[in-house]
Amino acid sequence: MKPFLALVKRDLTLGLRRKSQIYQPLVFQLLVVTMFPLALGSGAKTLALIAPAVIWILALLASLLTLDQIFKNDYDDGSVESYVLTSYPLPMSVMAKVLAHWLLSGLPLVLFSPIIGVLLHLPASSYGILMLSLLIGTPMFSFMGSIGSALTMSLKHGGLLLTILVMPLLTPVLIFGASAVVESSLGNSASQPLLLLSGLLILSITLIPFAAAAAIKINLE
Amino acid sequence: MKPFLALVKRDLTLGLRRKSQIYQPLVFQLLVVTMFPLALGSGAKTLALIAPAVIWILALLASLLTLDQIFKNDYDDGSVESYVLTSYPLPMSVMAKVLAHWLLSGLPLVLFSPIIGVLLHLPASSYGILMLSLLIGTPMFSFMGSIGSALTMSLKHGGLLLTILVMPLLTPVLIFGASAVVESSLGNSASQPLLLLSGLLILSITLIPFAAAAAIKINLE
Amino acid sequence: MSEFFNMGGYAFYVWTSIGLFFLAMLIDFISLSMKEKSVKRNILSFLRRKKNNK
Amino acid sequence: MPIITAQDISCQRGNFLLFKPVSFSLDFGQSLLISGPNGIGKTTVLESIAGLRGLQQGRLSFKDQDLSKFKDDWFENSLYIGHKTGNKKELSCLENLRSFLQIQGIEVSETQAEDALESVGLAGYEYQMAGSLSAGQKKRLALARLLLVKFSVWILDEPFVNLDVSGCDWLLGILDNHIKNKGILIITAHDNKTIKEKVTSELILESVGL
Amino acid sequence: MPIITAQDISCQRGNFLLFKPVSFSLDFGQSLLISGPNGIGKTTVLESIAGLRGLQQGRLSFKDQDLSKFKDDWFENSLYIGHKTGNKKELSCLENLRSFLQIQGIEVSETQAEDALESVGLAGYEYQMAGSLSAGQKKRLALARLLLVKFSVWILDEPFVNLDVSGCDWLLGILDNHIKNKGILIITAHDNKTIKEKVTSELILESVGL
Amino acid sequence: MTKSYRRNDGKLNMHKQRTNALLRFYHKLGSPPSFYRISGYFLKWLLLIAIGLTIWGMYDGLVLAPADYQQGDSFRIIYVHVPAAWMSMFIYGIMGVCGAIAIIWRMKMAEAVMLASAPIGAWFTFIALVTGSLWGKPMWGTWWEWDARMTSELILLFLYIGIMATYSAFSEDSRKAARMAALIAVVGVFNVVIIHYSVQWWSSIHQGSTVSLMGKQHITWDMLRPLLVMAFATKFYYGYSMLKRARIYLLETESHKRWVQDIITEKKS
Ligand code: HEM
Ligand SMILES: Nc1ncnc2c1ncn2[C@@H]1O[C@H](COP(=O)(O)OP(=O)(O)OP(=O)(O)O)[C@@H](O)[C@H]1O
Ligand SMILES: Nc1ncnc2c1ncn2[C@@H]1O[C@H](COP(=O)(O)OP(=O)(O)OP(=O)(O)O)[C@@H](O)[C@H]1O
Ligand SMILES: [Mg+2]
Ligand SMILES: [Mg+2]
Repeated sequence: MKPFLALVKRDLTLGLRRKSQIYQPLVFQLLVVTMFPLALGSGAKTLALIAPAVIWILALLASLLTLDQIFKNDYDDGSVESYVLTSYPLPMSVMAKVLAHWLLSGLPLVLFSPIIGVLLHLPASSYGILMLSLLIGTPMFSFMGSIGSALTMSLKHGGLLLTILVMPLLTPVLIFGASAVVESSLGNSASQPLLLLSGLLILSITLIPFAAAAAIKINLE
Repeated sequence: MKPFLALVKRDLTLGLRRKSQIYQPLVFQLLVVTMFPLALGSGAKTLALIAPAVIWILALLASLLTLDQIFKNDYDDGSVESYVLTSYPLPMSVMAKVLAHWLLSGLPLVLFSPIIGVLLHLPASSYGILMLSLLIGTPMFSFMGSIGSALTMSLKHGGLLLTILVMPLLTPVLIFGASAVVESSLGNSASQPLLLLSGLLILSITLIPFAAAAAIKINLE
Repeated sequence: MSEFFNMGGYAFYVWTSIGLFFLAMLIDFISLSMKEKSVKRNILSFLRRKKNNK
Repeated sequence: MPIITAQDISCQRGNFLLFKPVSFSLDFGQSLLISGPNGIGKTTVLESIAGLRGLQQGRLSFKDQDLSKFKDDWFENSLYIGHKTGNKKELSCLENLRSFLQIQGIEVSETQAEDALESVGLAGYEYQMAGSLSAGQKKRLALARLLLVKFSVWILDEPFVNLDVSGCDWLLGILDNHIKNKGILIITAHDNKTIKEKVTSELILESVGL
Repeated sequence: MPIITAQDISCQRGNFLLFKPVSFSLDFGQSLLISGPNGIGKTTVLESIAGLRGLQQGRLSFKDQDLSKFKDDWFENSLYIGHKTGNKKELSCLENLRSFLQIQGIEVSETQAEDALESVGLAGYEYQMAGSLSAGQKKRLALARLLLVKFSVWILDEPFVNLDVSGCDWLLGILDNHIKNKGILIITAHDNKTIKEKVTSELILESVGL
Repeated sequence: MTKSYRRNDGKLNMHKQRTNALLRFYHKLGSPPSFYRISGYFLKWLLLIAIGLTIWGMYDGLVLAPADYQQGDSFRIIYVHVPAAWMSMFIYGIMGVCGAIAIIWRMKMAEAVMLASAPIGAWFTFIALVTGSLWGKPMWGTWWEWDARMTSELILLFLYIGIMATYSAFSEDSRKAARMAALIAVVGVFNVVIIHYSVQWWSSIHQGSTVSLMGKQHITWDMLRPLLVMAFATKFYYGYSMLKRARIYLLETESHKRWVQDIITEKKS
């Protein structure tokens, strides 16, 4: 087995074994969605108005909760050495880690989003665009998170610092993603924001693994 | 110095030294608040409508981010033994930990809330009630969090589990807190929800230290 | 007969509800017996391990 | 009548008994070395004795009181230092030492604490954060507590680990002193011949067959 | 020409040089014990040699190539096991061992891995999660890697810690074998006389005076 | 010192008084081996009765009962929705009680019953939510409404999930896990009550009058009978599922004991 596949497989095994990593972000989303109507105290109209924003912000927050674990875990128990102290290119290992993280945390968010939509009274016509936009957007959470996690892995309380580092970088994703859903819920075409989102994704795939690899190297020094 | 005071002092020193524990929840709040207008893509009216809900939900989420550290830190480095293996009553030590946590994370949220209010166009008349309701409500976050943290301290990835355990328990606080602000922003009297909130707080102070102490004991077994 | 399945136009809602009800019970039932099997298998293998070690 | 008695105690981990039940009794001035191969349950039994976890079977008593019921007296007389040292990495060595003792209700002056740090070889590290100490220095910081508490029972899990040669000698001296002063010591250690000669009794844990 | 040469290397922690610059060179079949008191910088220098951190001063080369520039060859020939063992607590022993090797690009069959576990004394623990092992067992699991890699350079930081007597003997045997087979060993250890006799050279780190 | 002796004496006297047959039965149930044996007799019957009642209830409810004059045939969802909703609360009540017993008296059987109840309780909650939602669409034109009862039912589901997550997070040490989960269950009981009233209080001041959800309509016996039958059917299935899980829990946690090993090897040979 190639080191790339071995790393993906190891992380998937770990994730499936912990389980919590998969279903807890979903439950978190559900919980916060429940809080909204409770705290708002008003009818369905406001809810539908803010639904796209809330869904996207929650997807972001839910991924943020697991982002710090991309590398922190491996740093804490020392297993980061298994892919740093090897001649296999580090950016490829970063790719593998990001892929595994997305499969475990991003994909479930995409698949789960219609339920959140129902709870927030999102118009039925927008579900397709909602899922599509999340499908393009969530991988970027994992990519950006890999930089943040690589930078904060040696800190004990890096989680919040990571949030602060990563969130501003993710605002474009959030803006395009949410606006795609807003447009489609208003009956307009959502192709422009979706195209921009895809552009960002391609950029992330080509550049970020190198940045994250550099961050790991710096952090270990 | 009494063990109670010694524990509070130690935790305050730690918190002030880590700093991040104090300012990161505030920055987190600020960041998410800025996301809302971006993702909503609409005017001030919607914002003002959802302001009380968003402020309270964010206060809850921001505290949740630090709740797991109440006991987890002490468990990880073994210093939990310093107050478990002693004849000083454990519920008192829990009290001390909760007090320190609130001073470090809850109080700043209370003091910071007017700024968030301004950003979300909250009507000027409600700031007093906003701060008052947070002042009564945020200690309960720390109290409930102490149970959750005691339960999850031995887990490596307890943060999300804690969220799931604690959030349902905090819904009443959220409902009463937010509705106090909503009422006052509509020009009504907010005394009823505030009274209910105070009742919950008194209940928490008297019962929760015992529950958290039990949780610690069980977890250490 | 088809009238029965049609449920006065509410077929989707009624049959999905009832279907989910039985599906959930079935999953519960199956997971129970699978769990029982695996627990027993684990204990047996442990007993064998101990016997061999002796 | 011995001060500490253990009758047929054993511990469990994940539904299995770890070792054959053992009994021992200790009086003032006596010491016990618990030994056995890796994974037999030494750490587990020490934690149970210290009061961090319950016993699976058997009875442990201190001054004729059952420890599963009356723990206060025991907590006021015993000190446990385990694999995890219990130092806070964001506190300096001095703060670590003093706050640990204060939480236990023991008040020491700053000079006393500084003297203790000096004698464990951490002079000059008083204001360094515990997180940036080396492995052996962390252990030394934890052991400094021994110098300042007046507890009669010391429970130590592999205290020699990570210490250098002079550190081991220092610790041996301290332990010796404690026993001579009518203290009680319960300890685990691998591969340290010298401690074997020092203790008054040794308990070898054996695995349970089926 | 020796395979590994270090010229006047030293490391820094928080703005201070830790120890007087040292030099050494190692050829196949040679071994080096790095010793010195607690906190002198042994762990730090091992991490630098392994490639986890940079050197503060001096030059380290492997097969005549400067290690600060060309690391691939070095990474393909060296294995580092430090204070942190690098086991994932949610993976079983078998999975831990195999996935570590696969990530390094080494493929071993399940039976090979099982045999390695058996010879480190973890037979019967193949499917137990690494998180629920005892301190010594965790160390053994990490050391099992030594049996399966073909790397010529081993860099071990206090590998004897937490091992019981038979574990230490086993490890000594393995190290002996490695050196006999023309391997290279860089190791730190406190208080283990036997290893001092086994190694071909010893490097004692000394603190820099002011 | 003397205190502890007196305690022991007290205990001895207690033992002598335990001659009551009912009490003896209770204590037998409290011991794992006899619980395992006794529950073995019930299992098959519980399942058979549950299946029989379900067939009756479904036939009665879907075929025999007349359509509602207002809701038409969609009202038939009642025969799964309401029994499931009732069970979701009933089971949580049981878990709260058993959780308290498990924490205070450390009784193993209470742990077993509490843990064994969680998955099936979560399923019933899930069914109540989904079927309610499926009912809401044709009736109110929306899948979901943030009304008091529905909100607290949703939060009940979260509590169930929290309890199960706690248990599985500590799966390495099942007894510890059980007591942790028990603590959540107990705290949760208070909370369900508080949430229910707080949500009711909250929605009553903001929304004029919500859709009258479960208003007291006159229900004929023909419609009521299948409902009651299904209510019993779910109770019996709960009995089966819970007992079986409790037995598995006992096997797992007592696997080092003689009686478990006897049972296992005996079944095999
Ligand atoms: C997701 C949506 C729903 C949820 C979560 C829900 C939940 C519940 C719960 C918890 C109960 C038990 C209440 C008790 O016995 O105190 C219940 C009973 C009931 N529900 Fe629903 N429900 C939902 C939707 C509906 C809808 C749409 C209808 C009909 C239009 C309906 C009709 C009933 C009836 C008739 C009862 C029995 C009333 C009684 O026992 O007093 N429910 N539901
Ligand atoms: N993160 C850090 N920041 C600053 N100084 C540090 C840090 N970690 C270690 N040090 C200091 O660096 C020195 C060397 O530490 P190192 O861990 O290399 O020592 P060591 O020789 O391995 O000791 P030991 O025998 O105790 O393991 C110590 O004096 C320590 O105080
Ligand atoms: N969390 C756990 N869950 C399940 N089993 C565990 C757990 N922790 C330890 N064990 C098992 O319990 C046994 C005893 O562990 P313990 O740490 O007490 O051993 P020890 O005698 O201190 O060993 P060492 O000499 O290696 O420190 C080991 O076999 C280990 O596999
Ligand atoms: Mg141990
Ligand atoms: Mg070191």
